[in-house]
Amino acid sequence: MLYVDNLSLFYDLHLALDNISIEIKEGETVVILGANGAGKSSLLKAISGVEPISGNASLIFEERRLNDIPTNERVGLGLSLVPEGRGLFPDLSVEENLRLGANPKRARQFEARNREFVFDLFPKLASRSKQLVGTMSGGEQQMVAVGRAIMSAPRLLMLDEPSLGLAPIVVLELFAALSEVRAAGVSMLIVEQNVKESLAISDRGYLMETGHIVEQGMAEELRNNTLIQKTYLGST
Amino acid sequence: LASEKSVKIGYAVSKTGQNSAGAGITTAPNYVLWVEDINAAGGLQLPDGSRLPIEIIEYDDRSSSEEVVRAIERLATQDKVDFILPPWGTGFNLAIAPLMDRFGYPQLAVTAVTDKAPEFAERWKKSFWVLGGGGDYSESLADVLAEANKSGKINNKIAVISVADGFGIDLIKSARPAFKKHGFDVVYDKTYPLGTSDFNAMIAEAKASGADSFVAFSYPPGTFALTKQSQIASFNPKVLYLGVGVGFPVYPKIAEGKMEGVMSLGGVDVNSAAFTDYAKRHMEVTGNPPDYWASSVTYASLQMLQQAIERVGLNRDAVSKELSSGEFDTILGKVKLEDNQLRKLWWTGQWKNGNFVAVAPATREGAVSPVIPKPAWQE
Amino acid sequence: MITGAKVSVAIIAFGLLALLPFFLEAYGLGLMIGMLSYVALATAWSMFSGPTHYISLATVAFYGVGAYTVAVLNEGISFPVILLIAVLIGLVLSLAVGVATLRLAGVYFVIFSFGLAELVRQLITWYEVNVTGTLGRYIFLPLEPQDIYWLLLGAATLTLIIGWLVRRSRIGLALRVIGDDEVIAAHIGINLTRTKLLLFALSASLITLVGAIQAPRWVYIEPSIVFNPTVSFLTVIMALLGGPHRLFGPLFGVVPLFLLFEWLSANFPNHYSIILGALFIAIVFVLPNGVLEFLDRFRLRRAKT
Amino acid sequence: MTSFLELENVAKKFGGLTAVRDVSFTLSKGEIVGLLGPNGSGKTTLLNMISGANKVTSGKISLNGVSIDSLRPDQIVNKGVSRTFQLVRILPSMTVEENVICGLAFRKMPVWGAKAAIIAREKLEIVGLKDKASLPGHSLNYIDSKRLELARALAADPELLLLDEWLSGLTPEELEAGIELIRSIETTGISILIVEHIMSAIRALCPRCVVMNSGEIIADGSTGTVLQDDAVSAAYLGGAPCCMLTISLCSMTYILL
Amino acid sequence: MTSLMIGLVLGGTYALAALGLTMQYGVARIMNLAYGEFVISAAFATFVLFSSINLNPLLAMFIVAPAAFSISYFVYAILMAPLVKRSKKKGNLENDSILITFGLLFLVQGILLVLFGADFASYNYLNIPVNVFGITIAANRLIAFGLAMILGLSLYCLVAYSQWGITLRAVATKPENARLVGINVDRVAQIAFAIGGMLAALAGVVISMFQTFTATSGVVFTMKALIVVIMGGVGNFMGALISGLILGLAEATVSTYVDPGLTLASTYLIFLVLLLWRPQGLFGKGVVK
Ligand SMILES: Nc1ncnc2c1ncn2[C@@H]1O[C@H](COP(=O)(O)OP(=O)(O)OP(=O)(O)O)[C@@H](O)[C@H]1O
Ligand SMILES: Nc1ncnc2c1ncn2[C@@H]1O[C@H](COP(=O)(O)OP(=O)(O)OP(=O)(O)O)[C@@H](O)[C@H]1O
Ligand SMILES: [Mg+2]
Ligand SMILES: [Mg+2]
Repeated sequence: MLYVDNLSLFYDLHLALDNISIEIKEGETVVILGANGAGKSSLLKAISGVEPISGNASLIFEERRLNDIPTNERVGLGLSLVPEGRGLFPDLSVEENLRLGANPKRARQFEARNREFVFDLFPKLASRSKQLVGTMSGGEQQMVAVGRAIMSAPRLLMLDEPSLGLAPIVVLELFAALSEVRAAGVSMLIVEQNVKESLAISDRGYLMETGHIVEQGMAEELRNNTLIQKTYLGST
Repeated sequence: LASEKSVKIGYAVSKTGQNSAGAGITTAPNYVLWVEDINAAGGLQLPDGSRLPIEIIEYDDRSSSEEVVRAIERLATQDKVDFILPPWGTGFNLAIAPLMDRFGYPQLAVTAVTDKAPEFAERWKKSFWVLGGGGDYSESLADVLAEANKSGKINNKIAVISVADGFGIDLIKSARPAFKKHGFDVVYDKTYPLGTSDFNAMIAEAKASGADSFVAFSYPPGTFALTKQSQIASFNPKVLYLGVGVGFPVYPKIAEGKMEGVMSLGGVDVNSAAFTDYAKRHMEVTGNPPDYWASSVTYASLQMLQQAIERVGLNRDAVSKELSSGEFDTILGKVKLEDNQLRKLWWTGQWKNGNFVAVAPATREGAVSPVIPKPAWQE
Repeated sequence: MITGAKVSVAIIAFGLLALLPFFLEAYGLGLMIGMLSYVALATAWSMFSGPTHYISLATVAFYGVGAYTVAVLNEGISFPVILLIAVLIGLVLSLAVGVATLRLAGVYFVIFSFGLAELVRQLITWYEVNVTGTLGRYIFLPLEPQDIYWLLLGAATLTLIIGWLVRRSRIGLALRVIGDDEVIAAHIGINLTRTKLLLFALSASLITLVGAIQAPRWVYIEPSIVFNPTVSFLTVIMALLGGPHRLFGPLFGVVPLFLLFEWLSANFPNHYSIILGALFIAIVFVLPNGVLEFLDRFRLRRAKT
Repeated sequence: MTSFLELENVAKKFGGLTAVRDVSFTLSKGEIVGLLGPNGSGKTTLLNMISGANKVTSGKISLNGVSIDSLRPDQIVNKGVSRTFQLVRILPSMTVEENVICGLAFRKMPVWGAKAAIIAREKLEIVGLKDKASLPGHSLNYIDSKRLELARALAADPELLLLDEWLSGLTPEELEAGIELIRSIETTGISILIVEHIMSAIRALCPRCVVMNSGEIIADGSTGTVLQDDAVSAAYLGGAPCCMLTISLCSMTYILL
Repeated sequence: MTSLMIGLVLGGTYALAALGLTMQYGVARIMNLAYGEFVISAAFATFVLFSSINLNPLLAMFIVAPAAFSISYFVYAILMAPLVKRSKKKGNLENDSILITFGLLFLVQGILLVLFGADFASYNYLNIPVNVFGITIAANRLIAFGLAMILGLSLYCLVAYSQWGITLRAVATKPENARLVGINVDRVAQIAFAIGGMLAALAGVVISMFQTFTATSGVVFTMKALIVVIMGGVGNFMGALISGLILGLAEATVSTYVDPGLTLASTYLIFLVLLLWRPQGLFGKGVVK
């Protein structure tokens, strides 16, 4: 479904991604692990088109070359991102933010169904639908961000640390919900520090270090990988 | 001097900014026309009978005092022009007066209406004030109104509004005692800020005041708005006197041809062949007719300069002396300055049969007697 | 940062400028007067608006008040005293205004400051018309252009020195923090109101001083002349173009723009607007970061090759 | 230990919404306390009121016995309270070092000039940002921004430090380092009020914690007891208190201790 | 009563003149200092159509408005789009747009000066009295009032409730995030700017029916419009409508009951007091922190 090959990304002179290649198959959920500053967010940004990438990369989504397609059209193709910092519209209400999620043409037909799903997932959003997002608590905003991405009926949902700032109980619910999303056949690319949870709902994973992929494998393998166990699962 | 090939004449007027409309109607076209007229005749004539063409240096003062001052400095010391024509506006003429004096240029201040003209002429010996002072216009108006009141055509109540800038204040300040002297009762007397575009409230008040005469010492945008809004409000006082703009060529269009009877400052003697000829050439050369107030005076002041040069040459001191003492033959007739001021002017005019004719001073030849009460707004 | 060489260059430059009136004729002097006044205005403006990003269009309010003070007081009091009084009036006015205004952010502040300038103008007009009954006022002071030039040179130098001091001081840093993020500013111990007010008043007082110094040049003063909003706009534009974040940025905006205006109005009096507009647009595209930054970059590139 | 920070019946309303109601608790000098609660329970709002970013609707907040609830944020900073923000705030146009210098320059006893640069480097070293001192603020990634925020807060020389989810988004390894860092700060005698959703961190750092729900305090006591509390589990932790997440993190905490 | 009527009608004009700017500044984030020049250009265009081929200004609207739309569309493409692109990194679109539209102001004004000179332009259309509740008002002013109401209310509803309106507001407040929900930010901004230009032109057409204008009178409209926009809250059409009416009413009331000399002062005073009371404008939404 998504092939990324030869992807490099520079911030001015700083090389944040160095020749990255990854692949996500139809219906697959893939997790990206890595320390802070490894380039995980940069990778998601590059795929979604928020940051420009070097010329020789190839980015292919469902047989379509993405390189020259702007971000907004990638969303239209079914590629949604919940970015670092959430990317919400603070001056708009919860309801309006969700409606904007369903802005792409292909998402409109599923709007009602997806909204129901989002409200099931985060009941709080239903009761706060008129509140301006900017006045919500950090965790509440995170719910809106995930909800909005779901509203866009993605084919590939990319989540950058979706559990950030959520209360433990909500984190559990979130992962339960994501596994439902997965069950619905949506492919996912997740960046998470909640390694155990995210591996539990993933098929495969990559491990990044300073702009490189250093390890990859099936979720099971990664879980048993000693390096990962040591640094990301906190067990010996 | 003999070696010169042309006479350099410079001026700065507002081509842009808030003053550009006024300058573009009254001042700049007359400069163009005058130069055209003279150069067509082979140039400025000098005492020896030779002619030198005029070379013009013009600047845009961008409606800023600082700019106009600098432009004059530039004309005087950089371009070293032979003569400098004045800018548009009372404030700007005053701003440059000390400079003109210092550099020794005669200043024929036209579009400057100030009651302090005698004082200024005294202070700056080479300055000439040729459009009168506010008092001249308002006293003349008071006379006209008094006459009508005496013959029972209007009651003794007046409603008056004035624009809050130097011009409007000058007029209203002298108008108040003048009206009072003639026994008038000023029942509505308000000042409005420059830039006001809606006069409906003031018109309504004036209408309710019971005054037969409505006087507005206004500027063109206000004059136009007052005209249109009075028509709509069917406000048709027996005397309707509006300020600058009534004499502008566009005025009939603005009034939709219903300007009959509207009074204002200035006016012309339409029977004077000199004026009609001038108006025709103005139209030909600049594409627009002259306005009925300051245009012809502007042109006349240029004629005075021209004739002074013809008599005494390019020496600026001599020209200044000649301007203050000589008599000149202009489109306004034969004129002579008194204490550096032109007094032979038309103070009050009125639209009559499609012309803005002069009605006061009534004693002067060419004056027409005013139509009071003003006919209704219909054509 | 500050070297002896730089100081001596500055002193020599100042000395040369001070001698200029002996070599220039009236027009050249007039040009310098106009330029210096905008240098002082734009530098004073940038002192507050540069770091805080509060774009003030109230320049002409203070400038006009300065000029008007001179017009009102010019008989009987000596000029230096008048200048002092003008500055004091500017100070009081700006403090009063600042208390109210500085709560506003962004464009709300921009337009508020514009409205303020107009309000001052309207109130003065109304007062003159209804209370004193004299709208236009005359200034007959025995001041020659070179006197005005020297005073303006002094004012511009003073402004630059103050600007330099502010920049080096904690309050300068505080302003930059405020410009970046007022929430952080408050939470690291900056008294927002006091800091902004102080600098706003300082900047406004200097602007008032410039207006007062320049007034005698015009002889006749009325509100529509001295409260001409163009002054505010030009100040902003020149400062922005030069680079309001740097001490000499405004200077580098004023000089070329001023000369450009002059050159255009002299050579193309009838097409001034069109050419100016087109050039202006071109400048914005060519110099995205202001003149000073452009020069810097140019120098860097030269140094590299 | 004497009471240092004291909140009495503090409440905050936003229009119709009561974000915090009737909150009272005290914090002793040198104490480190965790503040927990579901999303939207009013934790950040409470910090905002202590730091002066929000005015209290009613109630009293005092520090060292002096009332601070009517003071401006800058006055409160000068009373010795520093904070970080849940949504990181750094000065984007300044360098990392300048960001810290700003923390030094406006505190109660300001430091300025060359000395400030030295202290700034020290603070940056503490949070591990020394190498990035000359980078512009806007180029830092999320975690480094957080570190910088902490360095800036420390620069103000606080007696009380308010941390709003400062440890969120870290890998376990980094979390460990972060916890270590906070502990080292605590040992210098600074009191810390720490808002966090990461239980392992709370357990590791805070002997005592306060739990909020819907703007009210529902539990206050020793961390172990509070986290066993049924109400807390139901509202916050979700079902059984020892879910998978908590287990794994508990064990890590165990190692740390 | 009379002054109420006069004030409302006057206020309608102010509101009408401000609608386009609130679109351009509120959505496309272009602080358009040349806004008034757009208004005046449309006024001149109407004037020319009226005096050359005697075209009814109400019909001229259907020529002038689409023309203004396409011109603004291209102006955006040529002048603004590069700035927007450039400012993505540095975020100084406001400064840049002030500078560039300042240039544009001179350019347009210069062209108008060359084409039409400095003279006052005026024509008369529907300058006929209409009786409303016993008060006579010019028909052309009523049209201005009506148009302001219709446009203002419908734009308000559109922006507040339609999907398109939400899109507009998304672009207005967080353009950098809008693309994440599939919005083509540049295009939306461009269309918003063009619509703003069209609204400016509509105002110009209507105003030209009752007000004399010159090539240089654009600035006045820009400033009035800015004040109305700011007072109402940037990007809020209802705000623009209501603050326009408030200003009109204030002007008429002060003129009648206090002193015409204080009308403009009162306008500014109301504006200033209102802003101090509500720093984000009447209807501006503000999110703190
Ligand atoms: N806008 C930027 N300008 C310059 N450098 C940047 C920028 N954004 C990120 N970087 C740098 O690029 C590298 C990768 O950053 P990225 O945000 O992708 O890391 P990450 O793996 O997502 O880390 P985190 O877990 O902290 O979010 C980091 O070293 C970071 O400092
Ligand atoms: N400015 C505001 N206007 C209106 N409501 C607000 C405002 N600020 C906060 N709230 C509301 O107050 C409640 C408490 O918010 P707060 O930010 O304190 O929560 P929190 O406990 O920090 O949550 P989180 O763990 O998600 O950060 C929330 O419901 C939020 O929506
Ligand atoms: Mg990241
Ligand atoms: Mg919070």
